[in-house]
Amino acid sequence: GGNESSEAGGNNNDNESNGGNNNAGNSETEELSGSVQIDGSGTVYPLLSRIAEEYMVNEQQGVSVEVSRAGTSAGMQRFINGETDLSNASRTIKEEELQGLEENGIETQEFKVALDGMTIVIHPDNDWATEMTEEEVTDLFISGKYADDDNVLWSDVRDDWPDEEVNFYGPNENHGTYEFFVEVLLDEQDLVDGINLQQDYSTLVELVSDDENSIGFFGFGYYINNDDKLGVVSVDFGDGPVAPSLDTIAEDGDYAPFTRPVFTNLSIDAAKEKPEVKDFAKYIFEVADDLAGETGFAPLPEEELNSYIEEIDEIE
Amino acid sequence: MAQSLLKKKKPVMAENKTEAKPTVYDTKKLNLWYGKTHALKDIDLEIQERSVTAIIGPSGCGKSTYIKTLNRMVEMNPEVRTTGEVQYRGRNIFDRNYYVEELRTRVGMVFQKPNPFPKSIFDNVAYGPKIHGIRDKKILKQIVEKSLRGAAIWDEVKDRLNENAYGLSGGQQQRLCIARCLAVEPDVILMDEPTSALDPKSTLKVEELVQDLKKNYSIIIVTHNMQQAARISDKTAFFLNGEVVEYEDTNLIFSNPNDKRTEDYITGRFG
Amino acid sequence: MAQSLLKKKKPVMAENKTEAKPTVYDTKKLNLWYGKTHALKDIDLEIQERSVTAIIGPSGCGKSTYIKTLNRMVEMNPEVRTTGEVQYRGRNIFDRNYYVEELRTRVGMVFQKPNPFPKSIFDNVAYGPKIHGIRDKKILKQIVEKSLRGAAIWDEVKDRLNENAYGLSGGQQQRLCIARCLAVEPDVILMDEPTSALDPKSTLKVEELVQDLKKNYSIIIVTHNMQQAARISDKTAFFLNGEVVEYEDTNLIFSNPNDKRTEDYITGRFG
Amino acid sequence: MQYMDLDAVQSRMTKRIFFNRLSKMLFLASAFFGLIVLAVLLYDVVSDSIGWLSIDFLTSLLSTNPDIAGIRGAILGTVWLMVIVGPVTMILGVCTAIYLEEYARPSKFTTFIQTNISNLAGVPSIVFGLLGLTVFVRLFGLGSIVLAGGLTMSLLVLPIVVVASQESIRAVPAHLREASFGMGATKWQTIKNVVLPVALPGIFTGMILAISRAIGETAPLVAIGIPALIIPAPSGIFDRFTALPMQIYYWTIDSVMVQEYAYLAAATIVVLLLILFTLNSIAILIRNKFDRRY
Amino acid sequence: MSYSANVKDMIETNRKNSKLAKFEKMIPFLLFLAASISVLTTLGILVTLLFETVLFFQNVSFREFFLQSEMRPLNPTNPQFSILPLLGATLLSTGIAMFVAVPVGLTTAVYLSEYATDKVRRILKPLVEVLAGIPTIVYGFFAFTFVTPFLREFIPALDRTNILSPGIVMGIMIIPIVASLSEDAMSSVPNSIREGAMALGATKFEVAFRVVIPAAISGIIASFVLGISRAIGETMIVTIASGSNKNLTFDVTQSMQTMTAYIVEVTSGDAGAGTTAYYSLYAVAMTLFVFTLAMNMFARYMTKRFREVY
Ligand SMILES: Nc1ncnc2c1ncn2[C@@H]1O[C@H](COP(=O)(O)OP(=O)(O)OP(=O)(O)O)[C@@H](O)[C@H]1O
Ligand SMILES: Nc1ncnc2c1ncn2[C@@H]1O[C@H](COP(=O)(O)OP(=O)(O)OP(=O)(O)O)[C@@H](O)[C@H]1O
Ligand SMILES: [Mg+2]
Ligand SMILES: [Mg+2]
Repeated sequence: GGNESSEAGGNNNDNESNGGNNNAGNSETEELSGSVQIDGSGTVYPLLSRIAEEYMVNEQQGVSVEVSRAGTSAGMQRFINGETDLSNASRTIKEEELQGLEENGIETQEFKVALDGMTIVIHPDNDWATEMTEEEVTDLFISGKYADDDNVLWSDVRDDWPDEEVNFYGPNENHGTYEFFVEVLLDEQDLVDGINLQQDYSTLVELVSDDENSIGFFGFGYYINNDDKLGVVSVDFGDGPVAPSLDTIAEDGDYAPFTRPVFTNLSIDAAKEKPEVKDFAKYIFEVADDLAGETGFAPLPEEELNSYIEEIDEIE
Repeated sequence: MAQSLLKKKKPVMAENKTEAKPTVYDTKKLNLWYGKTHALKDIDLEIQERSVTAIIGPSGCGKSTYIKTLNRMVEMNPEVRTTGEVQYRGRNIFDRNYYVEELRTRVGMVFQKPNPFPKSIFDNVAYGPKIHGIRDKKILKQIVEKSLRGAAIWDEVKDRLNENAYGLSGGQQQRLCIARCLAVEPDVILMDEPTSALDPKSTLKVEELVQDLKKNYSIIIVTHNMQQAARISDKTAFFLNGEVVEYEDTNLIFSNPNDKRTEDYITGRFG
Repeated sequence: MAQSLLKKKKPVMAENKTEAKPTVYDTKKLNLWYGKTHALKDIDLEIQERSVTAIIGPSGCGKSTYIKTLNRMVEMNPEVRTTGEVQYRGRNIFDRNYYVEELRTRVGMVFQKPNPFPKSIFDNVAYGPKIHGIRDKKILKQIVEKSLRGAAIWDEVKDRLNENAYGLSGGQQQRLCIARCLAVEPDVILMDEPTSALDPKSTLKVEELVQDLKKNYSIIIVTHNMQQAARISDKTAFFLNGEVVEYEDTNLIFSNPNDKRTEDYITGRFG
Repeated sequence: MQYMDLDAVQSRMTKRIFFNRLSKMLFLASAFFGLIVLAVLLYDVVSDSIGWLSIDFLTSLLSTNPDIAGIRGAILGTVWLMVIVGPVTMILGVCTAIYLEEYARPSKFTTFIQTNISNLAGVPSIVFGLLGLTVFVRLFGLGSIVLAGGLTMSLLVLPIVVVASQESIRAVPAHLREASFGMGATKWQTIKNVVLPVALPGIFTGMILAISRAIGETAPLVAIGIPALIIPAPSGIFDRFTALPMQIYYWTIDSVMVQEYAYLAAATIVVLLLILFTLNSIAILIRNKFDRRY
Repeated sequence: MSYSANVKDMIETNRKNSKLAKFEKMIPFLLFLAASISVLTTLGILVTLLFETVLFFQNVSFREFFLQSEMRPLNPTNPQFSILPLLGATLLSTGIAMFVAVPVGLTTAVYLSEYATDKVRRILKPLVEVLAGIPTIVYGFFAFTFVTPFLREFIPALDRTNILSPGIVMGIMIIPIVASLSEDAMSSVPNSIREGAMALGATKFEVAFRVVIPAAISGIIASFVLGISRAIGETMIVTIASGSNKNLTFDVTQSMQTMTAYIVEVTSGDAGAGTTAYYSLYAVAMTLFVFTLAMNMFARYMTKRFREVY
């Protein structure tokens, strides 16, 4: 373990110093203090916590940015109650949530922060299912598509694949990832029965990496940090199989159909009242493209990020 | 029976007395129950100032109960009920307006087992004055010295006032407890078998001390030891089954008891 | 001194006996220490079959210690050390190959305080047979009945065999404990003041029982009660300070003790 | 009639005695089982922590980068938490104990309080967490700050202090009380000057047990919502915070993203256990030192 | 001495000026307030749980909660709320824990009370009790990073998160509760009873198992019940090491979610306040509370009973 860690550490350090250089230009701004409260999606958490740390270390030592990860909905609930300044989400804000915000007189703005690729993972020794078409992937997860009792065999998908039963895995309903997968990719059709849904990603990673006949879906970040234990399915969206990577899941990349943006919602009121919130919100988009990749996300195009910064700047 | 006997004797007794000292305690028809146990029955006793009054009687006759009634310590048992009156210096101690704390400040008590606080010797003696609001260090020092001298233990402890009282021997502890009593300058000192846990030498010291103290204090002492009662007391009350069988000058009671039961007890026929 | 006395007497004693019964226990130069306390000193005693042997002596003289040595219960105290020999039926009980469990199966014991198990009467009696592997319900029932009859308590408990033994009176409990002993058909029964916790009526019953039992068992009984020893035993050993002062036929020892100390004890001059 | 067959008894005897010896060894092994597991556990965490536990680790602030991450914030969070738990449980616990032992008359209500306290001791800590979340965090609007966490923990460990204090007050000999009353001291003076000083060692032991429990409890903190990333160390009871067990929790579940977090968790566990063992040694010392009879 | 005439007077004046009397009168009241905090705590727990539980049962029927078998609180299309999978997992983990703790704890108690010398007992007992003082988060970490991988060497089918390993670790945590309380109960069986059995030729084993244990049984059962109630309420070990599958199954190699772990998941999870899923956490907590309360009362009752035996 020791070797790996020092490697990882080395990478991090490099990136950090890059980040530091990048931001050097902004450092003439005034000293701020206070705190920024962030809650929401656990998927977005790694990215936002990196940014927060970067901000606190290199930008504004006086500000405490506190990041929680109660989950998209629970975070949104706190956001509606006015307890937080920013709320991370792995999906767009819902109608009811907007209503709640309105009732409480909280004005908000939703921003994309980065892009996440829905990664289809398999056992590393699985050498047959490394390439699948988009339809095969979605059908595999839809109840009743391949087998009425949902006891799907690999050979049901393609004849030359083994006669063994496929075991399904995924994050549970607690996660925005689940919502995106079912609502967007599966078009709200039922998931196969018997799919093993987990709250905890470490469990999921282990489950998939322990089971030769596993197939699962989760965010690219969880895959890339465990790529020694997991295999990945390259998905054919019509132009040949594409493996998810930071390049392919980028905006308009080849993996785009399975790519989703992750968001953060800014309380405009908080940004108006607390300069540190506004400053940090801007900072997010200043460094997002550098830090996204490090945490397993593809960055948004620079123009888009810059336009966000301008938007926030206009808040008075 | 004993009751009626006593009533007959009381006036006689008063006549017998040559030098009538003022009364400190006047007990009138005192009855006391522990729940259903009738522990004291129609007690009538007058106790005189600056003298030693001994209370004797077999185990369970109510000696401790009576003496603890005099400073109302007996009420620490919530089951206790009393009727009758105990006048201390002319005031009924059961009076609603009479705070027990006030009574107990005037009436000190020494127990069977020496019970110093687990504090320094100094703090043990200073405890009383302190809880009564005396904070001045210099005055406290004077009080402590005077009280320890009064209890005839000053010379033994003067160099170790800050040591824990539990380092003292049993006899020293008991005298320390007496000193603790003296520190608040009480009027009466109640002693419940103060020497029964002590060796003969310490007992002698405490007995001498009691003789000495009666110059300034009224002392009521419960004892199992007839010889002790005879040696140190001026008057003796003999209790039996919660009643006062006989109350008389000590020399009279031991030389010529009026009641058969007193005689039987004194001569060791029971108890 | 006592030691030498005893040695002199032993041959004499043997001559005195008319009917010499076989020996169950032969104690030879037994010494026992609790840590540093020397509790038994050079004990020599021969105990005969189918008779009652009483052991008397003042408190602390080592009676219990001796009797508990005979079934090695004394070893439950890890501080105990012994020297010398105790032969039971010709075999040294301290022998490494002699399992205490085996010894104790042959040698039953009844204690001062009745100590039934907190189980039913039936289970109390059946306990011994059960641990020795007897499972057959019918046989167990027979054993229980026979033992309870043997302990003269059958009639009193036959209708409540399944009730808890703690519902019995003290005397009944003690006889139940005897029944429990009998159930494993022992050879010897040791009794350590079996009646001292009982009222006179129960005592009488147990005494009668002992008389009855000696037809089939060898009984060794420790007692504080001289009358009891005189009433029920065939031979009596007088212990003092861990030594056997005198060991003699009971009628001899009570009518005409050889040793001054025995006489003093028997006549109540000490102890 | 003879029921006991001596030969049968004899032959069973060997078996029974062998069985007894065997079970004695088994039972001894079983008594050591727990200790062996304890040793394995300690070995496991200590060996995982080697290379990660250092002065820097103790004094650095939290970071998402395992190489520079430290637990200064978590340590201070735990310390501040105890700044609340200590006095609050001490005051409430001792007062409750004094009330029950010295003032309350035996009544149905007193019995009810007593039963209630021993029942509270058995309520799962996560339920206390929900109470804290609802009452302190939401109802009082404190948010998940040290104060809210501390009060929640205080309620959780209160029964420990109450029971220990009660026992130790009960153990104060009556004759000391009598001596004080005999001097004309009031009830409160007696309690303050005589009973409490004598009962103090026992109360302290109870306090240390309570604090140890509070230091290690995680579930209530999870329930009241401690931020996963909070870098500045708290500097008061109104600050948001993280605590040692929370840090262990987050690092353990996040080790899926960054494997090194598992080592950080192990290092933090070593720190936590060291604190607990120290506290318990102090408790034992106090108990031995003051185990005096009056 | 100069002051001496004054001590009496000093005391007298101090008494008259003393504000103590008034203060003294307030003390019992103040102490009573402190004592009532514990009652308020219970009340607070009840009210907290009750309110939301009632709201929950307005949306979900008792039947569904207690009799059906699916737990899918956040399922967007067809949410289901049955406590049975959680209850099953709780009972299963508790069962495993007791499967470890009862034999080990009881035999440890037997060893300590029947075989060990005084000295050994005095050293061994506190050492065993150390196990009870280790924070549960540490046990969780241990179960997750050590016990599970270790068990997987022997049981390849064991999932990375499963109910077996936390169950075992919980059992280890409970050993001291069972051992210590059982030992207390067994030591209070009078020695005379032991001697009675020994004198019949019983081995120590037979004395322990046929006399002492039956005699101390209510105390021993009380220790089991307290152990069970600890296991039921244990949170962090299962949260970390048993995962979050909400399937009703008895396959201990699988991931399962206990009631406590469910509460953790929902409080730190995705259910928005005001949704049925959010209220379900209180319904589960209420069930848990009632469960452990009943257990504790039962243990108290058993302990009381065993005190009265001899
Ligand atoms: N706390 C109590 N509750 C009930 N009865 C009590 C209590 N204290 C004493 N008694 C009863 O009151 C009677 C008198 O007891 P007391 O202690 O006054 O006797 P005593 O003369 O001091 O005996 P001793 O010489 O043994 O100290 C006895 O019958 C005793 O049983
Ligand atoms: N467990 C022990 N540890 C140390 N010394 C002991 C122990 N038991 C007994 N003794 C000592 O051994 C001596 C003999 O004791 P033992 O109990 O045999 O006397 P006893 O004759 O049965 O007295 P009693 O009539 O009082 O029952 C005594 O001096 C006693 O103090
Ligand atoms: Mg008395
Ligand atoms: Mg004896």
